[in-house]
Amino acid sequence: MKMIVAIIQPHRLDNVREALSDIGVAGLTVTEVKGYGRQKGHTEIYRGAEYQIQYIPKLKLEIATDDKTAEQAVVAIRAAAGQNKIGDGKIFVFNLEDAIRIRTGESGDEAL
Amino acid sequence: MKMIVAIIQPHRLDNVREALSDIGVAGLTVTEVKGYGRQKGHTEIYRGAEYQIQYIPKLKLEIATDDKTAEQAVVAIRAAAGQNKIGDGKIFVFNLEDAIRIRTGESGDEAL
Amino acid sequence: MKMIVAIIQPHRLDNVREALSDIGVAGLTVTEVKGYGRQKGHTEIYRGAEYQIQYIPKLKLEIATDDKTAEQAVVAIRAAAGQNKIGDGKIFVFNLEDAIRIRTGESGDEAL
Amino acid sequence: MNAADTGWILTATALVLLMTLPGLALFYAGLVQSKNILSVLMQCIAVACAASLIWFAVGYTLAFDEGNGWIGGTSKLFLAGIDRNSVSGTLPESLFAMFQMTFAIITPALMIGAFVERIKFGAVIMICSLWLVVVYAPVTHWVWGGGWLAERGIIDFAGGIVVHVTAGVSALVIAVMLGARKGFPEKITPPHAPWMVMVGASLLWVGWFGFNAGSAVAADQNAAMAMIATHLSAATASLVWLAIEKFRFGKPSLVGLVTGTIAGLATVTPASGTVGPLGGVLLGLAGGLVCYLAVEVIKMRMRIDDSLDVLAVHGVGGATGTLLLPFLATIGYGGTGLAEGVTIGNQFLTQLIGVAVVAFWSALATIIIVLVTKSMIGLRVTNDEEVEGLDFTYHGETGYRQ
Amino acid sequence: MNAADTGWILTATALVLLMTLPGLALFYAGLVQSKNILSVLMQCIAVACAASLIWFAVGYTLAFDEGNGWIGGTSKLFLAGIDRNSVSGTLPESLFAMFQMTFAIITPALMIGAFVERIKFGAVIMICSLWLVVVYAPVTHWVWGGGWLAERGIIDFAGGIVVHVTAGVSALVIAVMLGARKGFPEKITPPHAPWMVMVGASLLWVGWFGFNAGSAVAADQNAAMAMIATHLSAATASLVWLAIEKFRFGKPSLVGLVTGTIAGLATVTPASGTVGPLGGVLLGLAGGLVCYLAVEVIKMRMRIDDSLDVLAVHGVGGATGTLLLPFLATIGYGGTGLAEGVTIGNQFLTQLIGVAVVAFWSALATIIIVLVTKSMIGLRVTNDEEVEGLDFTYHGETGYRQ
Amino acid sequence: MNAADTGWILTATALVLLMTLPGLALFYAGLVQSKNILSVLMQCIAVACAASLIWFAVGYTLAFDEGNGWIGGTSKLFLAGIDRNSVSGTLPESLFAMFQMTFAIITPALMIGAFVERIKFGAVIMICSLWLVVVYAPVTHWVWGGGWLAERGIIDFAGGIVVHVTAGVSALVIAVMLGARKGFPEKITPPHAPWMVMVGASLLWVGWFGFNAGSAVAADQNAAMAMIATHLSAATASLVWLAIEKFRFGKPSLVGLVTGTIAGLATVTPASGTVGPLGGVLLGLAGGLVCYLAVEVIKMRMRIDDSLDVLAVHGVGGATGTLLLPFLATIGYGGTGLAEGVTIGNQFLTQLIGVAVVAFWSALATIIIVLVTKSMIGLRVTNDEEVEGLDFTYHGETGYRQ
Ligand SMILES: Nc1ncnc2c1ncn2[C@@H]1O[C@H](COP(=O)(O)OP(=O)(O)O)[C@@H](O)[C@H]1O
Ligand SMILES: Nc1ncnc2c1ncn2[C@@H]1O[C@H](COP(=O)(O)OP(=O)(O)O)[C@@H](O)[C@H]1O
Ligand SMILES: Nc1ncnc2c1ncn2[C@@H]1O[C@H](COP(=O)(O)OP(=O)(O)O)[C@@H](O)[C@H]1O
Repeated sequence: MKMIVAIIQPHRLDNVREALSDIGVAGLTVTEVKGYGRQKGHTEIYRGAEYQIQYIPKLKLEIATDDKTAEQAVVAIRAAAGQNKIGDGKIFVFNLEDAIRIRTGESGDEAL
Repeated sequence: MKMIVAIIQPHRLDNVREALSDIGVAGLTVTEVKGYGRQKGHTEIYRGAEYQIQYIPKLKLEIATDDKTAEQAVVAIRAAAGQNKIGDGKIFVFNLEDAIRIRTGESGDEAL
Repeated sequence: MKMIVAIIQPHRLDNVREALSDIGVAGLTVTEVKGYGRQKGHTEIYRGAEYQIQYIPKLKLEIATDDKTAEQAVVAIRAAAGQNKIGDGKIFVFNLEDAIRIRTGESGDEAL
Repeated sequence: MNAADTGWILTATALVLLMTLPGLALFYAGLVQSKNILSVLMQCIAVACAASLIWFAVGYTLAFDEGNGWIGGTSKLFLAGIDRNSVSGTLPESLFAMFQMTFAIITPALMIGAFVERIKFGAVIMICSLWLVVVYAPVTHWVWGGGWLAERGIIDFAGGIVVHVTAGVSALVIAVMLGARKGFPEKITPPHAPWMVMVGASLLWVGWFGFNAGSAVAADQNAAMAMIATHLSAATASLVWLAIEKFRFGKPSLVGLVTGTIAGLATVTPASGTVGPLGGVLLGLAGGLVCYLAVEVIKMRMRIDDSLDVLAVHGVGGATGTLLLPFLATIGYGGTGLAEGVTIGNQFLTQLIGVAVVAFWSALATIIIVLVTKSMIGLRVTNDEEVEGLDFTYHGETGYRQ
Repeated sequence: MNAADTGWILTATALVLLMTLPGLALFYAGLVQSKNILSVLMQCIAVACAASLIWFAVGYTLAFDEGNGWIGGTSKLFLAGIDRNSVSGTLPESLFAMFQMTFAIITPALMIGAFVERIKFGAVIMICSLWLVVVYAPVTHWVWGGGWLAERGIIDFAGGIVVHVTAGVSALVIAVMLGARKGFPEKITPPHAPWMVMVGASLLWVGWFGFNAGSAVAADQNAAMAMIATHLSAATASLVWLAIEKFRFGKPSLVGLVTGTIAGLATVTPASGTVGPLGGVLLGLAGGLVCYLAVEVIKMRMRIDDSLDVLAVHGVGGATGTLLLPFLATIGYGGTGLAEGVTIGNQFLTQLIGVAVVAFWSALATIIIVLVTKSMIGLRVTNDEEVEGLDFTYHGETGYRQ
Repeated sequence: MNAADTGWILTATALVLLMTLPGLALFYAGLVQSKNILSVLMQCIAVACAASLIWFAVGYTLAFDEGNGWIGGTSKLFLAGIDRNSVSGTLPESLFAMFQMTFAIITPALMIGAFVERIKFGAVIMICSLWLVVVYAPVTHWVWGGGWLAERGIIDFAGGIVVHVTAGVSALVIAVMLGARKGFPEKITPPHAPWMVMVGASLLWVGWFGFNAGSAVAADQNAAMAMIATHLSAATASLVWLAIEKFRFGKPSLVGLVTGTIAGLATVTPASGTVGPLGGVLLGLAGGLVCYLAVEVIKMRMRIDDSLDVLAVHGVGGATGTLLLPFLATIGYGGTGLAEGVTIGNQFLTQLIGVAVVAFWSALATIIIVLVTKSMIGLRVTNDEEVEGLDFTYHGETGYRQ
């Protein structure tokens, strides 16, 4: 199994989620994060003073899938999250050794 | 070493933590996340209009353990977090290549 | 590639980020987390009653790097985050199978 | 000049300002998404400032200077001629102008609720400024400035027509011309801070004592009766809303209850000088029910994105009170009854004409104002700006940084 | 009728409403967990609305209509007979009834602090409604309505007995019968928003000027003296609390300081018409110390979950002021002294009887009210509801969505 | 004694307390980082309490008891001799002392803005307490207590010199002696809650009606004129700030607009008894511009960390109004003009002397106060404490726990 971690622009969340359900990915976990990268943060001005906001709000999605779905998922996320702007984000893929559904104790692919 | 990632219902946190210390797991990291899965989110009604809240507050626990403790930990978490309700959550197990305690520089199992 | 996950004291963030850019690590993702470990949480007193705050605010940094940079990064983080106090935090290293830059589709090291 | 009346109206003026700043601002800000909280607060306070200067420059004279039946004169432009000895009734005229200024502040600010989260900041200022001159000032003259409706004997003690019907109708027009928020109605997100909505509503409630009891422009039994009628209407309408939600959904909500509060306050406003305590309770009953239905009809049935229900709560409430007043003037104790020789029927007709003509004029003038604004600076923010939120895109700020 | 007095009491009425909405509501809401913030705000405003209608229907007449020593008459049910010419002292009677209504609003609302985070919403409304009729109205009659305690010459200027002792004692009774919050005392979580507690306390402080100085029912030197005594007591008690925390824990807390503020305000309330500035300071000293100890005793020693310390701060404070008043009436300048021929001893005895009998009656009646409520709709939410939080389980809303 | 005046000043007193609690406290708290919100609220309310007791003990007598040209007498220590019959003008003296107490509360509290986020709590209390006795009380005597500046015919209706120049100048001195916040200016973090800043500013605006119109110590045309001039100045300065930001940065900010509001209010304060509506507008224009520039100069050019711009907004605003007043006394309608036979030149000179001498004395005395405090308890928190935040390190609390 794989764990796909995607850092995306907050307002692309619904797009991505729909794209994922289209390929049959039912669940995911979302975390509010702040990102630092190529994209320059914006500046805010208070009483004439400039403040550089370097950390940009992003959403981190964690999606556990079986091996074959993983690739589709990556493609789907890219398509749904991409606006071809700096700051669109990144996708990271990890090997997931095991998954257990707490309620039933099912493990492996059935747990997803 | 393993990194165990558990998505649980927020109010089960204390149960789980106690269950873990019983098996000698001292540390963990908690993140507030929002989950999307089988469990249908609730609806809220404002001025007669229904709002579907699809993302449900969950807690994500990250627990680094040595290989042998890992299995007990998974069992312990299941027992402590499970209420046999949809939405109880999931446990994910990753391989952890290395761990370092910043303060001392110890690495590997001693770092946990 | 490696994914380095560091749990640090919130006020060390800028130090760490500078240390990382010095070794050419451009991007990272920050998450506000709460930690439980050796460090005892503080107590707060309201109207004479003591409240034990067990979960301590920490920051979790996720940094994807290529294999060779990874080691320097760990060293840099330790140096920048360490105050040799309990609670300084921990660094976890994972194997990262793949990384994709959403905007361009580049993958592997170029995506970082 | 009467010092006791002066003291009370100085106080009432502070209370009515409190209604807008921060009362109404918080009431509205809590109902939007967190990414737009500052834009709503900004719109409220900027409109308040602009309205103050416009009232000083032209509003007061157009509304209260002697003129013809349709519009006041211009002898008091920039409050010309008002010195320390000028009086209006038992008050220094400077105080009367100031008290009325706080009404001229809150009325356009009320409209903001209809177009939040998607309108250009500049458009808000331009629309509200023009509106104050073209709609509010003349209508105030008609009803309170000795104009044709005053002549006809219309009763609008504290502004059911002048404030709530004008703002409510115009708000709806603007909402329609501007278009709904992205994703309306399915994908709208719920109020980001119900607690803030309640705080705003509470301050509106307290401030409304200055609004209604202050409209007696004296510290007397009429002010006292207005206060108790106002309070009982607010309490009743709140409980009506609570009961409806309890029976329909099982869970009475805080946002629902305080929406009822505002409905009750808007409904009693025109009648608060005419009815007694029992009349206040009955108005609260009526206002709570009618406004609840109005929200249903406008948002659910007609699917118009009058985002924070300005017409449904304020406009409909104000109209309801205005039209019911003839029937309640003699109910229970403490009412004033109607003027010598005026039948309930006559009075009702007058009230009806007032509501209808004012609603018509508000709608017509607002259409023109919006068209002009649109052609000059445009109305709506871009899709990206709406998605990112107006706080940063229009004001360069972040609402919460904890 | 006196216009100046009328103007001041119109103002005072607005200030006392501000104490509850949003003052007390915020003070309490900031002290609970974030998952219960809306439920507390909802309980405060819903009780305020219900109390208003009950006061209109039966409360006022039972408290202030002529009756016997124990209860008022019924000739003013639904404020019957109160028209625009009715006066009460130098005020329009409608205003007196309205001013008193704001007291009838805050008193039951004070009790909410004792049973937050675990009580059914319906039970709050039912208990507070019955309580207003069975406890508050009669006691008000005894003390302010010409009842037996008034006959006996008791002194309770603004409600140390009528408001604080009744609410404090009854609150404790309810807390005991309801049971403690899950995990009390070890696992209770700290206040979720100390800043909100401070804002609520500040508004209570400002509003208390209307409460105490308004109780002079005139714009005169007694109102003025009441205001300064009230203010100095609040300031002193705040610093007492600060000092205690500084010496005991090293860190003076904001929640602690403002708790002292409320203790000082509750303590001076009954005496604010009798003492001068120095008396106010001394009452603040006493109130700060005694209430601090009371919190210790009730929460730590007796382990009773009077969650937000209603008895310890309000009840004990009000009683302390009531009992100290005879001794402070002539201290320093500005005090009124005691009535012709009344010794400190006599007065103290009267005060003591008042506190004791009222406390007894409040406890007894509340026990019955709670038993009735329990049998009819139950008191306590389920364990799961308590864990999930009342905001969503009872009101279907979320407090913060940022 | 005049009941109408008494009623209005009772109200005005409540309004001025509202300015500090919670107005100013929220205004400042929203501007700091979230880890310091409670420390700012705590400093404001603790200073308010301490100032109240000091005013009661020594402040009032030193300021208003008959004395020489430089300082008042001591016959009214602890308000000795003030009983229920004492009057001051048309007010009970107890009320006058109480009204003035609220000024003695807000003035030192204003200074807090200059040294937030890095000063020891004890130092705040000590500095503000000494300052009240050494700077505020004497200067009040000079200007309002019949002292040498009063003799010279200085005009400072509501405290441009007494309140704003003293607080502004002293605040800067303290900021300089304390040193800048860690990372100033590059790495300072932006206001954590602009919405809270706006709420605070709104309450300051409303309360300022009590501050300026209350300074007429009567419910008359002068109070009325002061209120409208005050309001128009606030509205104008707000729009000036909005316009500047719009043209300079493209995005007008909420924090900017409300900073303009406060600048306008501070500027009109000394002149609010002298000018008419037009004068208010002109003062708002001047105040908005001058204060905006002052922020630039002090923060950007001089790089002094007067953190929340106390001197730039309050001190400079108050001085501007004080110096412009002679020129505006006869502009438009409603002004009082200058005293018989006083030329604009003379008056300006008097005003200038007042500002200069008071600024000098404030600076000098503050330097000594700060040195004393530093030697006794130290000024600045440790680096670690500053990094962790004062809420927990000094008060053991957490501001937000959602
Ligand atoms: N090396 C990295 N490790 C972890 N997260 C990263 C890394 N680089 C970028 N990110 C995350 O991806 C987000 C987008 O990256 P950025 O460089 O800004 O844009 P892009 O990837 O489109 O060039 C960043 O805000 C950050 O959260
Ligand atoms: N495929 C997945 N990848 C990542 N997280 C998931 C996935 N499926 C479920 N989750 C997380 O687990 C939580 C519980 O899953 P859910 O399907 O709701 O209940 P259950 O697992 O008991 O059937 C979800 O809220 C989500 O946070
Ligand atoms: N076994 C673990 N798994 C996951 N996170 C941990 C673990 N142990 C510690 N942590 C995280 O590291 C932080 C610091 O660890 P702690 O034991 O407090 O200090 P130190 O590592 O310096 O001894 C903790 O707050 C927690 O967030």
